[in-house]
Amino acid sequence: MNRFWSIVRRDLRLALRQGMDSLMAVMFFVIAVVLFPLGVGPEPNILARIAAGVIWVAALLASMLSLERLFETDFEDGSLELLLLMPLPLEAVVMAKVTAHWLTTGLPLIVAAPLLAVLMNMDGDGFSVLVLALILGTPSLSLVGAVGAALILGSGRGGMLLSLLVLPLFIPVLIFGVSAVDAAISGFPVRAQLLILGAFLLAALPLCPWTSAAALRQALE
Amino acid sequence: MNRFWSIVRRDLRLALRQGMDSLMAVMFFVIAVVLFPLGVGPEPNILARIAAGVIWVAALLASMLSLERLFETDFEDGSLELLLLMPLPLEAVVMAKVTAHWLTTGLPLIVAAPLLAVLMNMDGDGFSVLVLALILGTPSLSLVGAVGAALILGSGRGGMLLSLLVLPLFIPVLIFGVSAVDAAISGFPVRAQLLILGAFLLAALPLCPWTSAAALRQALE
Amino acid sequence: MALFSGDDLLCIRGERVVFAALHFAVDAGGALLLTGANGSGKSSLLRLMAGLLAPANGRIAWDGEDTGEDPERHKARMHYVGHLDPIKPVLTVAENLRFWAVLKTGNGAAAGGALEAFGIAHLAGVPGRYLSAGQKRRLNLARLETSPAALWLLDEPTAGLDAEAVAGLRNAIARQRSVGGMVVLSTHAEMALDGAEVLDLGDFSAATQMTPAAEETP
Amino acid sequence: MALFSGDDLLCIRGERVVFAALHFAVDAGGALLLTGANGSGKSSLLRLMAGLLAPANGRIAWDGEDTGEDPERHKARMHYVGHLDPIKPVLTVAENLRFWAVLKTGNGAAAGGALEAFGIAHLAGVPGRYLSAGQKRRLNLARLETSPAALWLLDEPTAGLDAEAVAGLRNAIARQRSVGGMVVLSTHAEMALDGAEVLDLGDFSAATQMTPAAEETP
Amino acid sequence: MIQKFANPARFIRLSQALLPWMAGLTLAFAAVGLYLGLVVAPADYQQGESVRIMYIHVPAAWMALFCYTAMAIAAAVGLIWKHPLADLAAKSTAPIGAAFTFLALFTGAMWGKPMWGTWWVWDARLTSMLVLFFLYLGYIALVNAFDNPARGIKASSILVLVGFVNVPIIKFSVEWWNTLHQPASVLKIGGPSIHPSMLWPLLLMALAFTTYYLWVLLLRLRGEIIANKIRVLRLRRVHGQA
Ligand code: HEM
Ligand SMILES: Nc1ncnc2c1ncn2[C@@H]1O[C@H](COP(=O)(O)OP(=O)(O)OP(=O)(O)O)[C@@H](O)[C@H]1O
Ligand SMILES: Nc1ncnc2c1ncn2[C@@H]1O[C@H](COP(=O)(O)OP(=O)(O)OP(=O)(O)O)[C@@H](O)[C@H]1O
Ligand SMILES: [Mg+2]
Ligand SMILES: [Mg+2]
Repeated sequence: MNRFWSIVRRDLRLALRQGMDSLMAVMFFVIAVVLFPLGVGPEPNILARIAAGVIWVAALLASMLSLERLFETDFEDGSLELLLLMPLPLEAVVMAKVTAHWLTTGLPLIVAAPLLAVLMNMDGDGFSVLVLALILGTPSLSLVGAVGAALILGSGRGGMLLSLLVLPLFIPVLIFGVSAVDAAISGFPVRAQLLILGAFLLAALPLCPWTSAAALRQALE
Repeated sequence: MNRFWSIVRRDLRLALRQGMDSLMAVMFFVIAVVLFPLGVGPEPNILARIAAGVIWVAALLASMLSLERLFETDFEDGSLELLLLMPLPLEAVVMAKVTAHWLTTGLPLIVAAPLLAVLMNMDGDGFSVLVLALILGTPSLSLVGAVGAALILGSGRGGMLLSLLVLPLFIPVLIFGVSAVDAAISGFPVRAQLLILGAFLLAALPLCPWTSAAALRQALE
Repeated sequence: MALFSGDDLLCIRGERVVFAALHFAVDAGGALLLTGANGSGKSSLLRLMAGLLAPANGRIAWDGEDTGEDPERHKARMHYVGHLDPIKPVLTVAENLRFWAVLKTGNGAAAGGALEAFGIAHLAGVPGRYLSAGQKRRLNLARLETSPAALWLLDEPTAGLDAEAVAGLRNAIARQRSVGGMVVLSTHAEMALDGAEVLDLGDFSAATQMTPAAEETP
Repeated sequence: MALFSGDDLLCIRGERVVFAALHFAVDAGGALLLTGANGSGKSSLLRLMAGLLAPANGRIAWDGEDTGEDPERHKARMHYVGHLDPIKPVLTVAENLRFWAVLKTGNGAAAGGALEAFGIAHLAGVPGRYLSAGQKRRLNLARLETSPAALWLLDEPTAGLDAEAVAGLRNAIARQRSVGGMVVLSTHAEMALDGAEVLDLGDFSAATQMTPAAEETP
Repeated sequence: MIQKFANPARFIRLSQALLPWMAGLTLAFAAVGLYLGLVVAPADYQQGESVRIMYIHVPAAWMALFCYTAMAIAAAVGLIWKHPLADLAAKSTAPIGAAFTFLALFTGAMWGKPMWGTWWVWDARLTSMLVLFFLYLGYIALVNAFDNPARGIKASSILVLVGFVNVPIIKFSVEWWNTLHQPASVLKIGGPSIHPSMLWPLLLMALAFTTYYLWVLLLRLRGEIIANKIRVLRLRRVHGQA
């Protein structure tokens, strides 16, 4: 456990020292959402209608982009092969890095979301469910994305390739995330959607670190 | 000129040999657009209403992402500092790399755009203007993006930082690009918007390579 | 019987046989020097020994037991120094070293003395990005001193080091061997280590040997 | 008067003075060997000479004229080999070399012979990704033979090379000097070059000199 | 048994014998199927002649799903038993599957224009088919992304398994999403009961598509094996080992 937390602490420290790394995902999130009123036009009812969808899509893209470097810098400077040779399971290393990643990007995203909901004119009833759904959904995005980040290591392609691999897998989270918010706005119950998001998370929690570790071992051959 | 084309040829060859590098930007473009119906819902009239905006925003994001590696691999393996030491102006090197980049990503994007317009249920009157606006707009995106790509070199941040620098600069292209399409659909003249897009391009053509070159010199200090 | 040994090893990289039918054996307190021309497979052999690569054929054993069987134990008794220096530019020298020490041993107490041993104690507070090529190498080598390990695997450890640092490394290796540790290292420079066995990878290159495995890989 | 010279050079990197009040001079056919401990500033000096870094003080001159005044001309008369090997994994060895030759001279005719000189002619059709560390270095050095240049700047050119390749490099340097070319190189290994001047960077390190710049940088 | 077929040389010989059969069967099934479908079968009273698109569209859609399953199985075999031929089979299937998926999408769109008055609607089945197409593209991109072909195959084998777990989840979520927003009434397709005069050509075309898949798969596998051999020989020569 000591080893696990020392990796989490290191990654947090790296994120904080490297200027505004953690802020950057949020800023991308904000800018991507703000592009829509500019592209689509300012009519409030249209914006309100598409608000939940746009916020979730932007969250997907922001997670995806920030995941790109999850293992890459460690791979390039030889840290990753050394981590593999340390006396703790590679799955734990992956879990530690995903934890740090979520703390530095997922969490700020959740904090910023209500603000963007206001910008997009979203109905007030959706706010709390939006935040809840993001709390359940973003860790799944980080976990699934970690698999993609491990698979592309060494290809030298980065974001482009990652998006192709990972975005289709994000679709269920997107759909249930949006539908929870839409249901809340229309006054329907949201329990089912939130439960499904939670179930995704529970399934991803053991499966994804295991798959990522397998992919990392491949990459270091 | 011989030197200029030899860089263009090399970059094209790299893109083609590296599997489907040039196709990847298009694929991201397509997937990003497809996420919107999934997020916003399938009603055809809503989709048609936001189609031009969504397509342009996705084109912005796709250019931005593909620009991330414009100089990076050359920076990392020492090619860039050697290019700086070759007997041709660094501005010409930048122009050559931007040309190759646009041929491998901007062009395929333009070809794919009408297809996405169909998926998004866009009114048929907008198609030809969408393509025209993209032809004028995407080279500007590549040029402006090159400045951002040069600025982020060595920061180890990649896409995240680039998007912050570059997306705000893309906004004028977005606004006039969308408004040209919207005008065409509503039956208004589109000359003014297209002229403005052309003017951006003419301004970016000398300014951006010069600025990028300055940024590259900084990065290599 | 030798403590650390490899039997009939076959290494395939990039769809090509790098070396075949290679044997090695190191005893407690022993040293093995890997030599050979560029591309002969020194780095590849060290990665096999570390468990980063799996041999296409043959086995690597510790005390008679296959190292692949209990990789966690093999990891715990080994220090590996590769071509790359795993140093974060934004962490200070001391923080960089401490991180690896904690991961290896569970606590990072010994980090200070290790910097001393490689002459970079005065850089302890300097961020990694300000280090020159040789200073990075020294910091990477300092990991060796943070915790005892029975086996050291060093890939061209002297690359980029100045004479003083090479002497420091030679001392460290002598200390390691005097307490019964083993050292395997690759080098192009002449490195006089008393009683070290030399393994020339050129002797096992596939040029001289045609194995069936090479023909069957699709 | 020396053909290539530096006067009273001050180099600041990472907000720290690396060396100060450094002078150097190389004549036609001459060689300058940069030595010094890790971090003493060998690479930094070579980058200054190439024009990749600007000196914080002092000037570098060619035939009495400041090299910064006409950088294009300075670039045309120089070959620089840095720490990194600019080799694309998907291009073949021949394509990699030809690209740089075309950029340097406008056409790439001489590429074949250059591979010969560094013993990698048989690798001409191999993609860069299959090369080992030393093979990459040889390919990088082969650029030197694709076109004549009055000045060679080599940063630890022997790193990772085996004995045969080092001999090839020494020959190339001798040829270059025999036609009146100059060579500046940094190295940790002993490299016997007849009549080479040695510049020990340790003599100019800021440890012995306290400049105001060092104190004022925050 | 597995070892027997793992030997590429033996596989080359075996496939040599199988190839003419596959080609012949494909042509025969397709000829009869097309004749029955385009000439003998009646036009639909509602859809008119455009119903004949079905004889391409439906088998293509079936094969799209079949190929992904085959890829997942081959990938699992390749990862678990390190079977080189299985790895190559997964790699060789991907472009064929992607082509079938594209064909299903394309013929579907061609059909949709006369039937629904639009090329595309965001219906659950259509959408999940589009996502499947992306999964294929992702696989192909990853397989080709690496300098080292072996690494590309291993990484993409993991990807296809992850994707395979996700396909049912995606399908289910898309269906849920779709029914939430829009009634399915517009998209009611035909009916479950189908007249034998239409069933026969459909089945024959499905058989033709299957044998076509096997035919092309064999061709591609042979190509891959030979390309690998050439690469190995060239490398060996180049490194002075021949
Ligand atoms: C791009 C648009 C379309 C796509 C992606 C698509 C996709 C599919 C798929 C995946 C299947 C196989 C489903 C299964 O066997 O479980 C299928 C079957 C079928 N499709 Fe389409 N389709 C499209 C358009 C159409 C249109 C416009 C029609 C006609 C109105 C149509 C009629 C059929 C029929 C009759 C079947 C067989 C139904 C069955 O086996 O139960 N499709 N399609
Ligand atoms: N990642 C890789 N993928 C494929 N082939 C590789 C890889 N790394 C090295 N090789 C090949 O394996 C062979 C052995 O390489 P290795 O790095 O082990 O040599 P080496 O003896 O360490 O050489 P050097 O002295 O140049 O460091 C080389 O011929 C090289 O082409
Ligand atoms: N990019 C950089 N930014 C800031 N400082 C740097 C940078 N690179 C090197 N330095 C610092 O400049 C000093 C000189 O570094 P340089 O790389 O020139 O040394 P060197 O003599 O080449 O050493 P080595 O033998 O280890 O290669 C070092 O103390 C180092 O800390
Ligand atoms: Mg090596
Ligand atoms: Mg140096």
